[in-house]
Amino acid sequence: MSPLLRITDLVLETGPAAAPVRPVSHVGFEVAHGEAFGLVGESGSGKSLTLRAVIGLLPEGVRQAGGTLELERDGAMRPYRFAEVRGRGIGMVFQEPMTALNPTMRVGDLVTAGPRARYGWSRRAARSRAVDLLAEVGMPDPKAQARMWPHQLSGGLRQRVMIAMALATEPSVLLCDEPTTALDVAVQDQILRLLHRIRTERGLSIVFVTHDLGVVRRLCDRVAVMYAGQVVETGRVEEVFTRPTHPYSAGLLRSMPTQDTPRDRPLAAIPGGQPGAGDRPEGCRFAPRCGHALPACAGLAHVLAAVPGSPSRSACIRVADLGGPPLDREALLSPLPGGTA
Amino acid sequence: MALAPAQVLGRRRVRRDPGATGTAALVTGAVLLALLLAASFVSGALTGHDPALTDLTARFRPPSPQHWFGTDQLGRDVFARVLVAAGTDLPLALLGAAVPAVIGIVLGALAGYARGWIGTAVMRLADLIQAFPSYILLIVLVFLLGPGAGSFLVGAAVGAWVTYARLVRGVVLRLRELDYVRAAQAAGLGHTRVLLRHVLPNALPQAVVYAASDIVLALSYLAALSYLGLGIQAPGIEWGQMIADGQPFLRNQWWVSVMPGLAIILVGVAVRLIAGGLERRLQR
Amino acid sequence: MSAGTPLLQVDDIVVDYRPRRGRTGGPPAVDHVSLDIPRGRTLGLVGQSGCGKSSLARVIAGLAAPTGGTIRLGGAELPAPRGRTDATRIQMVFQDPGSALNPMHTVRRTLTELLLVHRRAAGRSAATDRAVELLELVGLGAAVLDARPRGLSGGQRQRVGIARALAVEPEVLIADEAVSALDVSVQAAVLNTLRDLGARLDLTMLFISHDLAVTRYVADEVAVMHRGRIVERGLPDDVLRNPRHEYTRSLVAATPRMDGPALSAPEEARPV
Amino acid sequence: MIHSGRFGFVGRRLLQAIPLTLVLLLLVFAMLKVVPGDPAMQVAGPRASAATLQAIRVQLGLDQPVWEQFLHYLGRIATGDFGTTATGSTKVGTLIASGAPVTLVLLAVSTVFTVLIAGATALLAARRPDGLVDRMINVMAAFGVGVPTFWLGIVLLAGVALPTGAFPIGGWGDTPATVLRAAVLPALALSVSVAPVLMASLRSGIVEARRSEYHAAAQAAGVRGWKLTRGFVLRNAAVPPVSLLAALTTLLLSGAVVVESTFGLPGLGLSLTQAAQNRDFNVIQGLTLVFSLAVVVVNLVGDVLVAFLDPRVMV
Repeated sequence: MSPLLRITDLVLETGPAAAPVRPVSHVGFEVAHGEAFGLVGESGSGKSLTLRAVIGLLPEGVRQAGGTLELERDGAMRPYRFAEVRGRGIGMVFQEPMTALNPTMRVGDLVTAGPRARYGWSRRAARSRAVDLLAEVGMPDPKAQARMWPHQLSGGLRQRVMIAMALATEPSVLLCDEPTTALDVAVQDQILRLLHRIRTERGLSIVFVTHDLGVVRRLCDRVAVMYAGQVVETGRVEEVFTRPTHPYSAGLLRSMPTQDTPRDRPLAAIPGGQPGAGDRPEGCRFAPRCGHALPACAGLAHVLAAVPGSPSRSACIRVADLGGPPLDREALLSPLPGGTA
Repeated sequence: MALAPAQVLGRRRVRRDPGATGTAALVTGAVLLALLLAASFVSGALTGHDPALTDLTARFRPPSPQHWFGTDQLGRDVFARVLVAAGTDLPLALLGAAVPAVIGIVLGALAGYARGWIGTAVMRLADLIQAFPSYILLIVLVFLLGPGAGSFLVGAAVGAWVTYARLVRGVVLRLRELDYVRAAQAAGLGHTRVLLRHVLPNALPQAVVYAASDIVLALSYLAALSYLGLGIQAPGIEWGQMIADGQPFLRNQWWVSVMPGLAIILVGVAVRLIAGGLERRLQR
Repeated sequence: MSAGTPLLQVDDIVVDYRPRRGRTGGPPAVDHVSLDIPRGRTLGLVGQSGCGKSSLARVIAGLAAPTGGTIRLGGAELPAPRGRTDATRIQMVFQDPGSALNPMHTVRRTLTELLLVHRRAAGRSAATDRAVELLELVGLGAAVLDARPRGLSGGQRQRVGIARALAVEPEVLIADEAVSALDVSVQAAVLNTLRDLGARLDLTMLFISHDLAVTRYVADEVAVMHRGRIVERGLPDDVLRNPRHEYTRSLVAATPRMDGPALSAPEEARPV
Repeated sequence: MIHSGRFGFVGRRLLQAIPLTLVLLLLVFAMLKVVPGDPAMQVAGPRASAATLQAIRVQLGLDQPVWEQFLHYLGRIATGDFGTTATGSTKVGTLIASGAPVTLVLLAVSTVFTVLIAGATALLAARRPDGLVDRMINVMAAFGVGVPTFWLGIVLLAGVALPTGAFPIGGWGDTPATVLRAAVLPALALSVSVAPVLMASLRSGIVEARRSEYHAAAQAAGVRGWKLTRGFVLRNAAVPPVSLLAALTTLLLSGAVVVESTFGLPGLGLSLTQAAQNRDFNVIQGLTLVFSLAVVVVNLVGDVLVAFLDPRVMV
């Protein structure tokens, strides 16, 4: 059946129209009903901008220069206007619990601000619904906490209020912009479990932006790996994490130490650094740092192609001739010197 | 001096086009002031009129090609006198901003870096001084020390340092917590060296930008004091005083009183250019 | 971890930020912590924000005086505040690349100032040569000498931070979340450099982090800190694979792992 | 609970104001000691004999220990007795009583002008941050701050009052209508130099609120239009300007001293200037006290307003 949300060929631009800089170029992905979709990448990859473009909340100076955003409605994918979907089809949770809640508004009023504006809840109805919503996100004392101010709550509780606020308008897709990055590991675990519970109970789809591969593994069904403003690989999480089909994803997975990373050898770091939005090379943007790059890669048009023998899709043209995934097999490990990133 | 308006204006985080390095504004402003100051020494030669020469036959001439700003009740050329007055107003305005700047920066840096009782003492003193509205403070000092440039400078020093101290203390308190300051301390560099070489240089830019716009304030206080007859006394020539002397003839000879004000505004524009230029250069 | 008396001995350190009379109820930030690090070894200190690990680090580095307890280096107690020479014996690498270096100084000035003040080099040109050596040691070169922090990447800034710490030839290096703010691929490269330096210079290191896997990779021994106390200490794989203390167990379970179970996996569906 | 936090905060600010007031009283009293020349001589004139001077000193209580004189001074202040003017004709207390309403009306009208000018320009400037309008308003604001109040008063007199006759060219009114008419031009002159400060603060408050994450979160939840602006922009943008209000009122008070002399308004400002010109000590001492106490009160009101507007202010 058709997906719930589809982004095709998204292009974001900033800077003067004459010589624009493109932090995000030709990004596309689909999110199925009730699916948790991870958008992972390092800082500067454009993952956060992409997420904000989905709900049209781009920061000042950044504009959408191309691409279509579609939401499934009665069986068909139809482009949507932001005013239609905000507080109805799509909800959003932000990273910094300190700055994402209006400091001069009580928690109860904040949580129901959306539905009061969209569905015209009365003040009295809103007050009782607020307590229910805060209870649903696991607040220890919803009635009292509804009357408190955001700065009186801990980071974890504030993030729960943030989630309650997004859920208040019954969205079908919840966009999450690194909601647990600023939290303690223990609190992060609770929030991830909360998101998972709500997703299963409400059949909600989640688009989760993070730089933490462990969080993606924990929460997401499918993932898209972003690098220098493009999606370089997309597929099911177990597939991508065990049999990566793009050298960057493989390098990223290898460079992160796990419980059983051998301690007597250097980590396989990726040499060099991710190019900023202004100075990205032609063709495959990872080529300058890629151990398997060929001259052809420099002239490559970016295409997310199917990969023989793997359900994932990859932008690397050499996947086939390197013997297919996983690209981080011992044989393929060209000596990646300890990088000087 | 209770609260320097320019302080709020100075703190705008405005995304100016990165190209303009601010030097253009800085240079224009500085040149304007320098020209005005230079002209004050040669105003007679420059305008062809002796600023002090009274000529009763030439009383109250309106502004004309010969007399750009017209003539006053004693037939003296107003433009020539405005230029001469620059020699009094500009240096005093610069001093009126510089003296409190030094006091405020030193006390602010100490209050921010040392914290403890020094910090609270400086801040309580600041609260006390800011309880007196600036003109009242000035007028009381004039009463105690007599009119003239002296009491203006003392008033500026006593009143205006507070804003600098608050600004610098705030910045130093923030810088003090940054890793590179901790690293310098951990590396065995003494507190004086850390404060002078690592903390203050990063706090000064904001203070300097504010100081540039504080000159405008100092000038307006000096002119106001003289306008009230409590600042520069005759035979000294000063813009505020000229405005006051011309006020009785406002009905028909408006230019005598209005024209000196233009010079004050010109200085305001020039200093504003310098402040803007400085800010952009330091932000780069 | 025997090998004679340990180089760094931290005994019964207490750090309490509350004013004297307000110290009722609740533990102090650092609650009677003792630890030691043998020469040339690396101790990992793991804990979540607010567990007191940074307060402990600042006391050991001499940035703050402890409320109680002593710090001994090579057997002799370090006075607080430390004199100029004592101050150089323990150096720290900080977390935030954005504020680790003085934005107004070039890398050259940051390094040469220390070398000259502590007479580790006689004269400006000798200091510059030594600075280049230090930069090469941490995987950078003379090319970054005249760059300002603004012109460097996060990874490069942290490397200059390491070079600065090594400039005064310390006996103990404290890395306080030194790689936490870096992206994963850059973090790996800087970790490699730290490990490489540890071996080449026989450095004694205290590696502080909230990340279990990173600490396990870098350290010879791992201590877990919780609410101001060390709750567990042991070999990295033991602490991670079969943690003895309840808190460590909950920490290991809560940390999402790339090779760990997904929440959608059946056995994970515990109630929240 | 929550409310006690705020009233507790206000209570604390009140307590803090008392020592400040006492110190002010002490400073103002001490001014007497610093004054060059002998107070008794001022009363009796330079040619008076030593005996008369001594008698006056006793009569003025100058021979008693200082702290007793201070208590005596406090006693007199409490009963509104600020001594007599240099000419001895009127009591300083009555001078203050007659001048206060004029200065208060001037302050009130100029505050209204300041808020209106600042509010309008801030909203205009904040519509498109760094846009043409925003930059133009910033330039005008920088102008406004640089324009001396008294000169602007003169320009208004020459450019508006004299030619049109719609406004008196000086002096005060006696009926509410004439008072208002007399207050318009001076208040306008006064507010032009202060409005830019309020405008800049309000403008940056609005721009920052619009660029904040809580604003984006509200938009994502479907909050739009006036509800979004009122609840998520204005409510937060108002905090910085309100905290500035006290400082701005002090600026207005300070400016009033000069404007009153330009327009010849019989307020406390004019009395202060004249007292300085005629070296009338009692008037200066009394007015300095009144002005500084006014500032203490204004700061208190400012703190209370901020406490009620911004819940984080519980310090």
